[in-house]
Amino acid sequence: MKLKTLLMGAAAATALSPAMALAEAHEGERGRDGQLNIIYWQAPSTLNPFLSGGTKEVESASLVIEPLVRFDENGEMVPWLAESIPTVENGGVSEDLTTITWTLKEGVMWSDGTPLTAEDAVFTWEYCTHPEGGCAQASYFDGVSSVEAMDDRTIKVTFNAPKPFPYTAFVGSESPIIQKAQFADCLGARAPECTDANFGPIGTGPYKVAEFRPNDVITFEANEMFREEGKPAFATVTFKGGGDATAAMRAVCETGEFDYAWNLQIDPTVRADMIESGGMCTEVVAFGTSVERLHLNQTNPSADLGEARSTVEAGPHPFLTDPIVGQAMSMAIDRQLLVDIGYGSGGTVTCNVLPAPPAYASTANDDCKVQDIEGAKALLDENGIVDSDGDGIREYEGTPLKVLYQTSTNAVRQDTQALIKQWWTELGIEAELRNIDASVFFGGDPSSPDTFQKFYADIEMYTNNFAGVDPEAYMANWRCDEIPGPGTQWQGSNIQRFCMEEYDALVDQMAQTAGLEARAEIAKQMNDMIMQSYSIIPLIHRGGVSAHANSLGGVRMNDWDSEIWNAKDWYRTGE
Amino acid sequence: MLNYTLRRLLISVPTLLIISLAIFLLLELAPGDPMAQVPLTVPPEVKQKMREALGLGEPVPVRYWKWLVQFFWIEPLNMIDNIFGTAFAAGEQRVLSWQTRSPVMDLVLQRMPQTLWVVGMSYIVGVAIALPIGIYSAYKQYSVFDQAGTFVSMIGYSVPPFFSGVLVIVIFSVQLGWFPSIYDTTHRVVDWDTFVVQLQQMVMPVMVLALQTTAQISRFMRASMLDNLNQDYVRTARAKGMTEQVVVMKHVLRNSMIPVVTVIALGVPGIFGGAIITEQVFKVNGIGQLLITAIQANDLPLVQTLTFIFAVLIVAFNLIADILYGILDPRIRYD
Amino acid sequence: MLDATPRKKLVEVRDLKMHFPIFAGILRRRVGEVKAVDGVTFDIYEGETLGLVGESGCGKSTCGRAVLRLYEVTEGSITIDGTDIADWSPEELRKMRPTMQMVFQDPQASLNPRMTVANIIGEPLDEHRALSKKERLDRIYELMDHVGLNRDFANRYPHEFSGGQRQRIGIARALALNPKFIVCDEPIAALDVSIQAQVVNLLEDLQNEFGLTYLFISHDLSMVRHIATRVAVMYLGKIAELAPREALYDEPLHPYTQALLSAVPEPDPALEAKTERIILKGDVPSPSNPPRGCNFCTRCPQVMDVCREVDPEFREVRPGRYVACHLYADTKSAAAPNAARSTRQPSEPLRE
Amino acid sequence: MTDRPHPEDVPVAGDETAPVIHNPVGAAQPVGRAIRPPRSQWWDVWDQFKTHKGALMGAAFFVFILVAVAIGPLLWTIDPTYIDIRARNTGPSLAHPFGADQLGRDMLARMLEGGRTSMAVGLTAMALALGLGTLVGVLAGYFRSLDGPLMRFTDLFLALPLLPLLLVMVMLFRDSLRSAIGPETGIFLLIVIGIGITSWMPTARIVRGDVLALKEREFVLAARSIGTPSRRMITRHILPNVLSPIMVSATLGIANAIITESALSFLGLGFPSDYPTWGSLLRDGTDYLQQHPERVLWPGLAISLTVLSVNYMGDGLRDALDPRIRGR
Amino acid sequence: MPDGAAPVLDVRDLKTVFLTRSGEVHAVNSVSFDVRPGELLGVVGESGSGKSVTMMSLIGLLPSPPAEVREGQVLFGGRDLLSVDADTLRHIRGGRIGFVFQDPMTSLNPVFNVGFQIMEPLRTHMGLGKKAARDRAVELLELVGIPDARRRLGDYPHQFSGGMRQRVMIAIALACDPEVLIADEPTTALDVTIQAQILELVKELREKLGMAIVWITHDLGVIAGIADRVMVMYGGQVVEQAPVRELFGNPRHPYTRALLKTVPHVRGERAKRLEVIQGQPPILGAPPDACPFRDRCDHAFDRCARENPQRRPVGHGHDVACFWDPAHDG
Repeated sequence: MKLKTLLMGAAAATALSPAMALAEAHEGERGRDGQLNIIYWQAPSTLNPFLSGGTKEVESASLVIEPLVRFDENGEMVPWLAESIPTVENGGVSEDLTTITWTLKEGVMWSDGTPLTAEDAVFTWEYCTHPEGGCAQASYFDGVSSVEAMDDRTIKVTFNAPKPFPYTAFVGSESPIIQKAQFADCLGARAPECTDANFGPIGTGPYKVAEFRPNDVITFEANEMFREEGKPAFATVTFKGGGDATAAMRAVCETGEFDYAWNLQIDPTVRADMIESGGMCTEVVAFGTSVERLHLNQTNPSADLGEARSTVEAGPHPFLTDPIVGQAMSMAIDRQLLVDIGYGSGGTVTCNVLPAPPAYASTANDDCKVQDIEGAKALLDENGIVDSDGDGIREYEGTPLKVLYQTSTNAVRQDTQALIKQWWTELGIEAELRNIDASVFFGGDPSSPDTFQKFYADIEMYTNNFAGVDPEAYMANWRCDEIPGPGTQWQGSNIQRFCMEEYDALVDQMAQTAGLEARAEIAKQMNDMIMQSYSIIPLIHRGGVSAHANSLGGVRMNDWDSEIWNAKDWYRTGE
Repeated sequence: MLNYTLRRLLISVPTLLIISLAIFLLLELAPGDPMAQVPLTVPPEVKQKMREALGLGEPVPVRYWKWLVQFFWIEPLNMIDNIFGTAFAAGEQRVLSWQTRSPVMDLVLQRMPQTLWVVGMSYIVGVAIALPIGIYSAYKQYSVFDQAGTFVSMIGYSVPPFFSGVLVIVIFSVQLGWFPSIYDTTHRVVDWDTFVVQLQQMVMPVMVLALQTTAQISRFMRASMLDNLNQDYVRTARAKGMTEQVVVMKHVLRNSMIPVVTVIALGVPGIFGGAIITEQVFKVNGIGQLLITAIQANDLPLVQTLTFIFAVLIVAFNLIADILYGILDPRIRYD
Repeated sequence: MLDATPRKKLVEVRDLKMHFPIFAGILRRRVGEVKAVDGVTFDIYEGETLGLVGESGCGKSTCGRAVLRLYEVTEGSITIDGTDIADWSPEELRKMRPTMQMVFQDPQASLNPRMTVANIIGEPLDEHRALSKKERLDRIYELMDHVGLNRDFANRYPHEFSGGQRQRIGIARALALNPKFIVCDEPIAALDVSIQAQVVNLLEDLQNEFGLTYLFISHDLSMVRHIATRVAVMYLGKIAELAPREALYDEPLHPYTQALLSAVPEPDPALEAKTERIILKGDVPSPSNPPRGCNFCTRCPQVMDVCREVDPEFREVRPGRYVACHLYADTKSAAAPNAARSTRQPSEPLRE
Repeated sequence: MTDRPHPEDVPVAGDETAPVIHNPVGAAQPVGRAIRPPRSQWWDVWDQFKTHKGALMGAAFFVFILVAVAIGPLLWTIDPTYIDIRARNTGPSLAHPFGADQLGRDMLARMLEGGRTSMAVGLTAMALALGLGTLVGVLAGYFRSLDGPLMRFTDLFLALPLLPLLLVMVMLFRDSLRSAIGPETGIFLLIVIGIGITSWMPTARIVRGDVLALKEREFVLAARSIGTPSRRMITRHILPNVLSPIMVSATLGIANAIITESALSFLGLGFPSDYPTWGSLLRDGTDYLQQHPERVLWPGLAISLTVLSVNYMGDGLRDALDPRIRGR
Repeated sequence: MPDGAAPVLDVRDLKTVFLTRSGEVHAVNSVSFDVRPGELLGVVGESGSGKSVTMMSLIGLLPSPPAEVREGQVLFGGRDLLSVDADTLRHIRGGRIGFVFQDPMTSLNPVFNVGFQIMEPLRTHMGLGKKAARDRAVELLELVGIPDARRRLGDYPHQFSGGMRQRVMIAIALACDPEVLIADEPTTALDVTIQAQILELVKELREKLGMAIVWITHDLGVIAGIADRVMVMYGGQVVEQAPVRELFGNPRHPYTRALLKTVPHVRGERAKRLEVIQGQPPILGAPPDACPFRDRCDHAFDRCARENPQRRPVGHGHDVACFWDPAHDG
C-alpha cells in the first residue's frame, strides 16, 4: 500500500514535523499533566540499551536517549535528532552507497544543559564497537568503517562496502546516541562498571532519570532542556516492572492504577473481557516483522548419530526434506484458530516468513490460510505416504512419521503445540511435545544439547523477526554457510539447515541491489523459495499488544521502534 | 554462655564456607546462559565477548576465590566506606550482577525496605495474631474457639498464597477498589496521608502472608501451652491462690514462650526468602522477587550472593534462637 | 563364724571405675569427668544376694550396669564365672550374656511397648537359642508359669498390665536363658507397697529354685535387709562399708551407714519415738567435683582433720567387714588379728 | 510408689478390658482357654483416632481423593489432552462436569490427571523425605560417633535456603533430566527428589531426639543386656517406637510437598504446562479468575482440601499416638 | 492434741469422679474426715487409693474436665468451700490453706526465681509491698533452714538441690501463715537422709507455728514418726481412722493389718518371709456397692460382696469400715 512512501517518502517525512503530526495535540506548559504510570511486567535491568538488548531495556531507555531517526507506526522513518533523512537524491548518501552524512538538529541539548554534538555520535560508535565492550547492539554498526564528526552538527558514516540500505547506525531505538562526557571513561571492559551512567544515562529525550531501581521501578521527570516547547505533558513518569501480563493489564483496565501496560500476551478472551468489564482502557496493536513459525529440521537429528546429529554430515532428514510432508503438515493447521486462542488481536494468520513491511510481503502462499486436513490427507495419499501397518501413523518409505516437536516454555506456545499435535494426529503424523526453558533454549550455550541452534529435534517453534524495516540481513539467515554445526560452535542462523544454491545467489544479488522495488522483488522471491521448500512453516504474524488508559492521549502503537517512541506527545485527556 | 556463643560462632564459619562452596558449585552446573536475554540478532562473536566480559573465561577455583574475597572483604569495606566516607575499597572489583552490571549489594540494599516493610510487618502481624489465638485455644482446649482456630489456621496453611493473593486482589482491588493491586516501591511516607497510602498498599500482601505465619505460630503456641498447662508448677501456682490470669498469662505463658520464641526467631530468615510468591503476586519487588528474576535471567553472581545471604541469615538466626533460649530459660547452661 | 568350706566366688569386681567425661569450652575439650563409680571392689558368692544400697546419684545403678558391661568401663576388672570381661568387645560379650541378666527399675520403661509379652520374653531366646516355634512358645509359657503370669496374656502388650505384672514379665525375660547371675536394679522402687512384697518374694523363690545369684540394688534399706545376704553401702561413687547383713544393721561402722540407717522411719510409733536420729547436714556433693580426702567429710558428724586430706582405704576392719573410714585406722584393725591386712578379699558370706 | 492424682493416669488403667481389674496376677488361671489373638496397639490408636472428628473426616476425604485419582481416569475416560475446541472456556455442563479450559480440554479429566501427579509427588516426596530423615535421625541418635557429623550435616542442610535452592535446582537440572529419562519421569523425579532432599531435616531432628530418648529407656538397655546386636536393636526396638513422630511427619510431609509442587508450578519451574498438576491448573486458572471462576475453584479446592485433610489427619494422629492423650 | 477443739477443716461425704472416654472412674467415694487446729493428720494409701484426689478436690485444684466433684461439703472457717465463689476460694487457697507437693523438681516454676515465687502469694493475699514481701520471703527461707537466704532469693529452682527445693516449697506454702497445710507426699521423691531433714523441719515448724497439717504418704514409717492421727484410704474411701499409736498398735481393718505386715523393717525382728497382699488395688467404674477390698481380703465373707461397709467407731477415737471383727477370730 505505501510501497512508494516506504523509503522514498523519507523526504516527505522531513516535512512532516512530529508536532504537526499531532495537530490536535493538547498544547500547554511542560509537565502540566502530572504523573504518568507505565507498567512493563518485565522490569528493566539497566537503562543502557547497549549493555542489554532486551525490549524492556531498550524501550525504557527510549524515554531518555534518542537516535537520529525513528520509525513511526507505519515503519516510515521520522527524523528525530537528525534534521532530515539523507538520501542519494538529497546527497546525504554517496552515489557509491558507501557513506551517509547526517546533520543534527540545531540547539539540541543534553539534559545536563550541554549541547549535543557530532562528537557524541562518534563516541557512541566507538563505545559500541569496542571489542571488549560486548555491546548488545553492535550489529547496527556492522560494515561501518568509520564515523566522523565533520563539524559540530555533521556526522559522516563510512561503510566498508556499498550499503544499499544505510539507515542502520543511529537509527531506531536500539541505536541511540549517548553522551560522550558521561560515558568517556566507560569504554570497553569498563562499560559494565559505570553503574551510575548505565542506570542514569543523560539524554536528549523528553524525560530524564530521577531514580533507577534495577528490575523494579524507574522514576523519570520531564527534561527541562527538551527541545520541544510544552513537552512532555507529564511532569513525572513511573515505569514499574515486575509481575505478570494479566496483573499489568488488570492495573490499567480494571483498577486504573496505571496508564499504560505493555505486551499483554494473555488469553484474548480474558483480554477482551477485562477491557469490556473495566471500560477504562483501550487496546492498541502494532505489527512488525515477528512471525511465529515452525522450523523443519532438514538434517537427521537421530540420537544414534551421536555428535553428528542435526549437522550437515548427518545427512538429510528421513522425511522432512520432502516438501510434500511439510506441505501436508502446513495444510493441517488452522492458523486462524491458533490466533483466536493464543493471540487475538495481537496476531494475524500469515503464510510468509517475511510478512512485512507490506512491500515485501508475498501473496504467493496464501493458500495456507485455510485449514484443509482432508486435502492434506489426500496429498499424502497421492504421494504414497500412507499408513501401511495400521497403527494410525503414516510411513514415509518405511519410516513412520513421528516427530519430536520442541519449543520454549510458554503457555501460549504449549497451547499451540497441543493443538497442532492434535491436527497432525488426525493426519496420521505423531508428534512428541517437548518444551525447554527459554533461557536454555535461546541461551546459545554450546555445551547444552537443548539450544534451538543444536536442534536435536525434528521440529521447533519460535518467533523471529528483524529490527528495522530492511530484510536483507534477515533473509541472509538461510544461506548454506549459516548452517550451525560443531565447526562454528553451533553459531549460525540457518536453523532448519536449509541449503539451496539458487537461494544463496539471490542473497548475493540483493546485497548489490539498491533499488527498493527491486530489493522487494528479490526478497519476495527468497521468501517464496523457503516457503515452497516447506522447511519453514509460518504460523502467525505476531504483533505487539498493549493497552492504555482511556485518559491517556497520543499513544501511537509502533512495532518498528520503541512502542513508547512518541511518549513526548502523550497527554492526559479530559476523561 | 559466652563460651557457647563463641563456639557456635566458630562452627558457623566452616558451615558457611561449605554452604557457599556448595552453592557455587551447584550454580556452576547451570546449563543456562547469561546471554539468553540478548536478542537473536546479536552475532555470536559479540555474545562470546560479552560472556568473557562477565568473567566467565576463568577457571572455577579462581572465580570462587574471587567471589569469596569480594564478598567477605571488599563488600564489608565498601559498607564501611559508605558509612564513614572512607575509601578503603576504592577501585576494588565488587560482586557485580551480570544482568544489571551493578554491585549486587546495592541491589540487595535497595530491595531491603520493601521486604522489611511488607514481609517483616506481615511476620509481626502474624505473630501478634497467632499468640493470643494459640494461648486461648490451648486454655480452652476442644472448645468451639479452639476448633475454629484450628480450622482457620489449617486453612491458612493449606491455601497457597498465589491463589489467595489473586483472590484478594480481585475482590479488594478490582471489585471494591479499596486497595491498590500493584505495590509502589517508590512511595515515601512523609506525612499522615502518605502513611495511609502506605498502609493501604500493604494491607493485602501483609494479610495474605500473615495468614500463613499465624497458622504456623498459633499451632505451635497452642501445643506449647498445652504442654505447660499440665505441668506440676501450674498446680502449685493455683494452690498459691493465684488468679487464672496470673497462672496462665504469667506462669504458663512465660514457660510456653521459650520454645515459641525460638521458633519465631528461626522463622525470621524465611521472611527474606519465603515470600517469593507473595512478592510476585503483589509486585512488591523485594528480595524474593530479586532472586526469582535473577534465576530467570541466569544472573549467577546475584543468585549466589542472595542464596548465600539467606544462608548467613539462617545461621545467624539459629544462633540467635539458641542464645534466646539460653536467656529465656534459666535452666539452660551452656558451657 | 567362718564356714569351713569356702564358697565359689561368682563375681569379682576389682577397683571398678566408671568416669563420664565432661566436655566444655569453645573447642569442646574434656575438662573433667563425672566419677560415677570411682574404684569399687567387691565379690559376690554363688547363690548369695549382695545388696547395694545408697542414695540417689551415689553410683549404685551405674555400678550394676558396669558389672554387666552395659558400659565401657574406665578402669578395673570384672570377673564373672572365672573370666574377666572388663575389656571384652560387644561380640565377645554376646556369648557371655546368657550367664548374666538384669531386672530393671521401671517395669513400664523396661518393656518395649510395641512388643507382645511373648515376644519380650522370647527375645533372649531368639538371640541366643535356635528353637523351633513350638519349643520357643513352650519355653515362654514355662517362664510365664514360673513368674506367675497367666499364659493367656502372652499376646498382650505391656501397657495392658499393672506394674507388678510388668515386673514379672521383666523377670521372666531375665530368666529365659537360665542365667547364673542377675543384677536387680531397684526392681521394686516403682511399685506400690502392697506389690513390692509380691515381687521380692518371687525373687526369693526363684533364687531358691534356680540357685541364682543376685546383685540387689536398692535405696530401700529395709527391703535390702530383708533380701540381702551381705550389704554394700555406696556413697558418692565409692563403697563406704561392706558387711554381712546382720552385722551391718546391728552395728553399722561407717558414720554414713549409721546416719543412713538412723534416718529410715519405722512404721511403729513406739519405736520411732525412741529412735535417736543422726541428721546429716547439707547435700551430697557433685560427683564431678568430689571433696578432697574422704568423700563423706563434708557431711560427716565425726569428721577429723585427716579426713579432709587423705582418702581412707577400703579395708577389712573386722572379719568380713570392710569399711573405708579413718575412724577404723590401725588400732581397730589390729583388734581383728585374723584379718589378713594384705588381702583385700572380702571373706565368706554369712548364711543363715 | 507415688500417688499422682494426674487425671491422665487414672483412665489408662480404667480400660474395662485390661486384665488389671479382672485378672489379678497370681490367682489360679483356668487352663485351656483360647489365647486371645494379639490386639495390636494400633487398634487403640485407631480407637482414639476415630474420636477426632476432624481427623476422621480428613482421612475419609484423603482416601476419597486417592481413590478418585487412582480409578477416576478409568471411569471418566475423556483424554485430558484431547482438545474439543468448540467447548473452549465453557462452564460446567453434562459433557464437561467441571467445564473445559481455554483449549476445550475437559477439566474433570485434567483434574484427575493432575491429582495423580500431585498425589504421586506428595506421596513419593514424603516417602523420600521420611526415609532420609529417619535414616539420618536413627543413625545419628543411635550411634554416638555418627551423631556429631550427621547433625552437622543436618544443620548444614537446614542452613541452606530451601525454596531458593529448590528453584535453582529445578532450573539447573530440569532439562538434562528430561532428556535423560524422558519428559515426564524426568521432571517428576527432579521435583520429588528436590522436595525430598530439602525437607528431610525436621524429621531427622525429631527422630534423632526420640531415638536419644529411647536409648535412655530401660527396654533398650534390657535388649543390650540380652546381647541384641545393633541392627536388630534398631529394627526391633528403635524403629517401631519412633513410628509415631514419623507418621505425624508423614502427613505434614504430604501437605508440604503438594504445596511446594504447586508453588514451583506457579513460578513456572514445576511441571510444564502440557503436563497438568493441581498446581499448574491453579496457576493457569488464576488468569481466568473473573471470567471462569470454576477454573481456579476446582484445583484450588482440591489442593486446599487435600492439604487440610492431611493436616487434620496429622493432628488426629498426633493425639492418637500420644500416650498421654490417648484414653482421655 | 485437744480432742474437743472444733475442727478447722471438716470434710463430709466428698465424692469425686473422673470422666474418661471409657466411662466414669470413681476416685473418691464418700470421704469424710476432719482436722483440728494444730493436729497432724496422716493419710495413708497406695497409688490410686484417692488420697491426693481427695485433697485436691477440697480446694478446687483438680482440672475440670475430666474431674468432677459430685457431692459433699468442705467446711472451712464456717463456709463450704465447694459452694463459695472462685475468688473467695482462691484467697483461701494459698492464703489460709497451704499446699506442698510431691515433686519439688517440677512443682516450682523453672523460669522464675524463688524469691518471686515466694513473694507472689504474699503480695496477692497479704497485700504486702515489694520491700515487705522481700523481707518476709527472707524470713521464710531462714525459717525453713536455707542458709544465706537473702542472696538465694534471686536463684532459680534448678540451682537448688532436691531437699532445698522442697524447703522452698514449704516456705511458699507457709508464706501467708495458713491455718491448714496439706502436704502431698512431700518426702517421697527425696532420699532418706534428706527425708529425715525435712521431717525434722516439719516437726519444728509445727511447734513454732501451730497450724494443722494433712500429710499424705504411702510410707507407714513416715506417718508413724510424725502423725497424731492416721486415716487409711483404699479404693477411694476411708477404711480406717485412728490416733497413731492406736492404729499401729491395734489395726482393725484387714487392709491396714496386711499393709503393716507386708513392709519389712530396718530395726528389730527380721521377718523370714514377707506377707503378701495378693492382687491389685481396684479402679472403680461405678460407685462401690461392695467392699472394695474384698477380692484381696483373707477374711472376706458373703456380706462383703453385697454391701459396702460403713465406718463405725470402735472406741479410742478409732473407726473402721469393715464387717469383720478381729476380736472374733483372733
